[in-house]
Amino acid sequence: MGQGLQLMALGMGTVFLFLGLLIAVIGVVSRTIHAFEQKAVDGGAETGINHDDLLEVITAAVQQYRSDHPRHK
Amino acid sequence: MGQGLQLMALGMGTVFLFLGLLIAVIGVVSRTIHAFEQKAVDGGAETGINHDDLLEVITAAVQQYRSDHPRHK
Amino acid sequence: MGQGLQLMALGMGTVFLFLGLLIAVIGVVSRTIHAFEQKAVDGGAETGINHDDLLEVITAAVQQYRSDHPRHK
Amino acid sequence: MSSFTDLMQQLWLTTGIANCSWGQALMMGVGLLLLYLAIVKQFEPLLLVPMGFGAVLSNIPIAEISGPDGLLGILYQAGVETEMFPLIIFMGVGALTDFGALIAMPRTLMLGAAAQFGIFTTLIGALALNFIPGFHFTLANAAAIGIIGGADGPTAIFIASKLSPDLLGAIAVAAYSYMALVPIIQPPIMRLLTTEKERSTRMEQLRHVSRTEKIAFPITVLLLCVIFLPTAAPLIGMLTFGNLLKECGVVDRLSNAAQHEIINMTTIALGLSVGSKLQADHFLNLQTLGILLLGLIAFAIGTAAGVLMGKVMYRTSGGKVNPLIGAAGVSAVPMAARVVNKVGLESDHHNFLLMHAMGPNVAGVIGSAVAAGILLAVVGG
Amino acid sequence: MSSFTDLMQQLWLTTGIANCSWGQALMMGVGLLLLYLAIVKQFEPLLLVPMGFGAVLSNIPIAEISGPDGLLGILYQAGVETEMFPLIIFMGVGALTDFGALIAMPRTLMLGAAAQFGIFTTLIGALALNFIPGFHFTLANAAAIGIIGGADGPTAIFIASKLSPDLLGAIAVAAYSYMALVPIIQPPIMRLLTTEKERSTRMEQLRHVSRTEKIAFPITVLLLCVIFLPTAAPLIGMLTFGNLLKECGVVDRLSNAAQHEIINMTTIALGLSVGSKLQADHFLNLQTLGILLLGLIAFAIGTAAGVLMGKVMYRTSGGKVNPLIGAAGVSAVPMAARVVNKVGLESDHHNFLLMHAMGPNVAGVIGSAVAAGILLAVVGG
Amino acid sequence: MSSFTDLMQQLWLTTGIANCSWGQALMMGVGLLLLYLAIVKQFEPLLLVPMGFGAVLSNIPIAEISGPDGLLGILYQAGVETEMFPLIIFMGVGALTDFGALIAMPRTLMLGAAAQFGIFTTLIGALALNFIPGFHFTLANAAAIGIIGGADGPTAIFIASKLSPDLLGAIAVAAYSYMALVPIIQPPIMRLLTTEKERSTRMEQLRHVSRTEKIAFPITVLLLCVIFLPTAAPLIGMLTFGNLLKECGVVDRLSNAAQHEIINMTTIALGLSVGSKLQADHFLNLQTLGILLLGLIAFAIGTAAGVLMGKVMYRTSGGKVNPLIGAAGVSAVPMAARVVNKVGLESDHHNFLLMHAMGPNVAGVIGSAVAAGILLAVVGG
Ligand code: NA
Ligand code: NA
Ligand code: NA
Repeated sequence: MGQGLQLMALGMGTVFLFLGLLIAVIGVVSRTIHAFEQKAVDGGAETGINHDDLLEVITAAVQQYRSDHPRHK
Repeated sequence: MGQGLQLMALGMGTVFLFLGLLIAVIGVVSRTIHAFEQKAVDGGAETGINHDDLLEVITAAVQQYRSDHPRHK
Repeated sequence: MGQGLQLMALGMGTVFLFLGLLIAVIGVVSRTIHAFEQKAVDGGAETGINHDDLLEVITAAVQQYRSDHPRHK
Repeated sequence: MSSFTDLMQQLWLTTGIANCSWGQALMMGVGLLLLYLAIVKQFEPLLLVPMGFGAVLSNIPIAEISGPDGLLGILYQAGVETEMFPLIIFMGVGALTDFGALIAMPRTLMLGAAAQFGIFTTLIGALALNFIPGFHFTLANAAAIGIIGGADGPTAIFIASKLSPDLLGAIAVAAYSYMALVPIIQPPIMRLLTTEKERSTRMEQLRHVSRTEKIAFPITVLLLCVIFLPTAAPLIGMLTFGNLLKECGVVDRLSNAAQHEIINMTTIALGLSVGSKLQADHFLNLQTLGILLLGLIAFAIGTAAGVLMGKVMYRTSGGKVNPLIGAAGVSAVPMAARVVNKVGLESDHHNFLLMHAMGPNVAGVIGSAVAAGILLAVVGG
Repeated sequence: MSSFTDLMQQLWLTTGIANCSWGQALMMGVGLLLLYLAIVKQFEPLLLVPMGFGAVLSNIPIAEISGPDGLLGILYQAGVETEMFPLIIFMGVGALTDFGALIAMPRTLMLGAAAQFGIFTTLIGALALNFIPGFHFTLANAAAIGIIGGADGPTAIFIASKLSPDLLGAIAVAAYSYMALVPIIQPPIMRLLTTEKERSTRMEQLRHVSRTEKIAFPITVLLLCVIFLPTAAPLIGMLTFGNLLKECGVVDRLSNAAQHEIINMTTIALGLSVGSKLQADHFLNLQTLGILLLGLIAFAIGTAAGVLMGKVMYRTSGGKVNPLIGAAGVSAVPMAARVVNKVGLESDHHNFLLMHAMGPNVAGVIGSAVAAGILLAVVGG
Repeated sequence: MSSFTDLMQQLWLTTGIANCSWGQALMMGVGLLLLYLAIVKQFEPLLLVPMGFGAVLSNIPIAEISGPDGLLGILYQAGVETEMFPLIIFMGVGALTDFGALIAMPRTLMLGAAAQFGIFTTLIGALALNFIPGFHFTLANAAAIGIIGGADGPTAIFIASKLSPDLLGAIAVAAYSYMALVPIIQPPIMRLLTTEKERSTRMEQLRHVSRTEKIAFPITVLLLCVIFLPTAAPLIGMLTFGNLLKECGVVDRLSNAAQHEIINMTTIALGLSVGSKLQADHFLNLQTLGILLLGLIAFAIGTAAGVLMGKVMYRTSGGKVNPLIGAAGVSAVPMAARVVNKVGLESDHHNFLLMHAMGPNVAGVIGSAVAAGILLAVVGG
């Protein structure tokens, strides 16, 4: 019983500490991300990989392939 | 061989007994269910959980959510 | 090092041999298949199992079943 | 490793040419034959493709793919020796099976019972073979061979792995091969034992079966099994569990999993595992020939017994039961029911027996699980 | 085997009638009751159907399906003793959970923290029960029983299999049963502790949460867990892994697998495995009764603590937080959030709290994983 | 446990702060870096997300997630030590691969052969590194490192787990990282070794390949492997099995399972398992640096050898073969083929080489499996 009460004090304390800290960290992370995303929008973000290019290539390849293979439907 | 014949007698006997019993029990169960279902129809069955309520709630919640978030499409 | 060079000679040799042989065998197999398929087309191939029959049977069975069970939608 | 010549020799010693025995080559041929039957003739491809491929893999010299550390060996130990794979497949079969036709016409269970005659006749046949020098089938061997007559793959593998693991390869090959050959084996027997008039019998439409009845069915079967034949409980238990998942209507996620991913994955693993038992040194012997012969007899006798019981029901029902549907009692779901339908159409082009044959067909699955339970109870397991 | 009479006797000796104990019959009844609750009352059917069926299977005499060589016994050893199944389920839960509501309103984590009060009160309650003759719960037992108050099935099974494998059956039954009974247990407590005015509180709409925030969330939670509570890392690790698969947007194949086939297959296997712990000789005793009682208390106190913390937040926020959402802090996702929504609608027919209750609801999952980590750290594991 | 202070101390002693070594922190950073590359740069995310997350999990102090009783440790033992996971992935790869381009243009197999030069050069490089103090690579180590040059993840993991389990983590990281970096590593080498005129070569359209040819292909490859190189049979066997499931057309259920649920589940499990080998005490050493360097060389040399063989074919074919497609011979399916297409378009905006590059690309998979078989045959396995 005494053990149980100690465990409760320690346990609930840690749970509140841990989740309280998580609240704080989520807040910091969210603000950081918002600041970064705002900057990216302002400065004109670049996405690194250009998917449009890749898509274009594949589409063209498929078209050529199809035009090359008219007899197989 | 003798063993085999004994086994066949015992085995086929049990198979017929078991499946015969199953025929009887299926008959009893089916009649019971029909009687019960008939009574339910006659007496106006109640289903316990009202799914329409739940559906209505969720639909309304979704609608409110959508009307609250017009900018994210 | 010496071991490594021996292994490279043996390894690349075997890789080329194996894949070279595969080239030859694929060629033979492809020609055989083409010859066979050509003959099948010329001679009027028979497919063994008549799927149309099976399909017809099942369709008819489903139709009959449906016409027998009008009350259950 | 001292010189290049030594290296080459070492490589040569690991080639198939230097190591392949005639038996292995022959068994790879058997594997390719199974693949041919599965792919070109479409004989039970879901099991014969993995099994045939497994047969090829397990006979490759040096690679030891069926050895204790090889992939197929590991799968076999994990799934067949523990009997997990056939039981999981049975759960999937339960989740895929609609017992409605059987519930609507429970007396067709008698047809599923009669067809088990094939099991016990074959058991006696296996014991009789012992009179021929070279055969030494124990009672457990004979029971495992007999179960081929159940025409039910997972049941046969389950029983064989319990009673005769050494014969598992031959028994599985026989069971699946003859299940695939049902459209060839059954029709002549069906025509021989029935008259044109009997075969033309039209049957009444089946009554509607309510959802509650379908939910009650697996529980009923399981409880009867608990009370009278607990040794059949693993098989019957998983079959009815799968069926309950399907019918209860509240766990569609799980029912779908049982009907698709679980049964598909297990089918691949089971097929490869069983294939691993087709190793030349275990498979190529007189026993295997005997088993293949007995299996054929088992199917023929099971079919005949089912049809004869069908004739009895034809009489007792005053001509309301078409005796052909008795042939579906051997299981081999759904092939046997389709065969019944086809043979029935030969006599009357508008007589569709497919639905009526589904009753004895699924009854046959329960019937052979019951027979399996009896064998385990009496022969040991 | 000498004569036919002997054979019949041997068969008789393997029947259920000749072998079934009253305890086994009773436990099969319990299994059927669980199936009834799952199918007819739709109480947590995804777990109760396999678990109820597993309970029936494991109490079948002779068949030994839960024995070391039986299917359920093998599944239990492979997946529960190793803790694999609950961890894999947690991965699936992570892949199915949208933490957006929590990220938008992180202070609702306090509600998820408060609700863990149920865990520790129950732990004390279990120790207090030792004053009654017949109860001998160790600290590890008490901790495992307390975790029922976490209202989270996989966490309860994970902790029970580590700290009290003998009580696992009763703990799992209690955890899932009370989770299923949340719509009955919670509303009276919620109404008792709040005023009509509090329950009518409307909450502001949640802000939009960006994809980057959702990707950062699982990593943030994991790193905090690494720094402060590594003993919770298996649970938190798999939960956040699943969530990252879902949110990262580049591995949809894997995310789908975690949300469907993996969690479905594991749910079937886990349910059957847990059911295998409902064997009469392990389950039918005073301990189980105590556990069922304590579990009910745990849920009630967790709910109350959540609501009371909700009242605190109602005050400190100047009436912007509806205290009802505190009840969702016990987890029991998503049932508890739905209950909040329903009780809220009783006071104001246009007040939809579902979205706001999802925050504390998923916070409760993290909260009880943290509590589990503390118990493992202090009580041992 | 005597007092509250003791309790707090016990809890403190289980925190990450009190236990984390610098090495573990660093390796968690490496895990996060892999996640960053996978999610933001989209480098091989299907493997790098689970692997990066596994690296974080396995370096959490106290939790022992990679220990013999931890989830990742259990997955590693069950799936990597037994070589099941890479073989199952290979089955999935087979089921996902269309060998049509290769069958239409079988001579591109020579390009897949040439690219294996990277494997053997790297093997020599690893032995050469032994001249530097601190390196002690055995022949088996060197062979396992060399296989990175095969640019094929499952093959690399299969060989490393057989020949050098200690180096598996570094080898897998190198293999997958450089596969992800193929779009950066290959183009400069391709441009350096070819002329503008060569790169502008347009190739004839590929002929139609019939279904029968596609069914015959996996069986042909397997039989050649059986005859000449049985040590490669596990890899080639599962690859061709998967491909036969796909092409045979009669087992779509199984083919779909191999292409989706099986490969997805195994990818998650394999990624986590490999990540578990990135523990600080095994990974942070000079060997790992050497392996990362050698892996880069392996990819570069493989690419160069493929392109040079492409130039030979350009000559011998009278300018009908574009030498760029040789670069696809390293495998890294389908990334390398896309790179070929892109570099080709730089010289001629209407020259699409994607289809032609698929031939050598899948040839590279077979080529490195063959090379793996040779290493196992000669070095032992
Ligand atoms: Na049968
Ligand atoms: Na909770
Ligand atoms: Na390669």
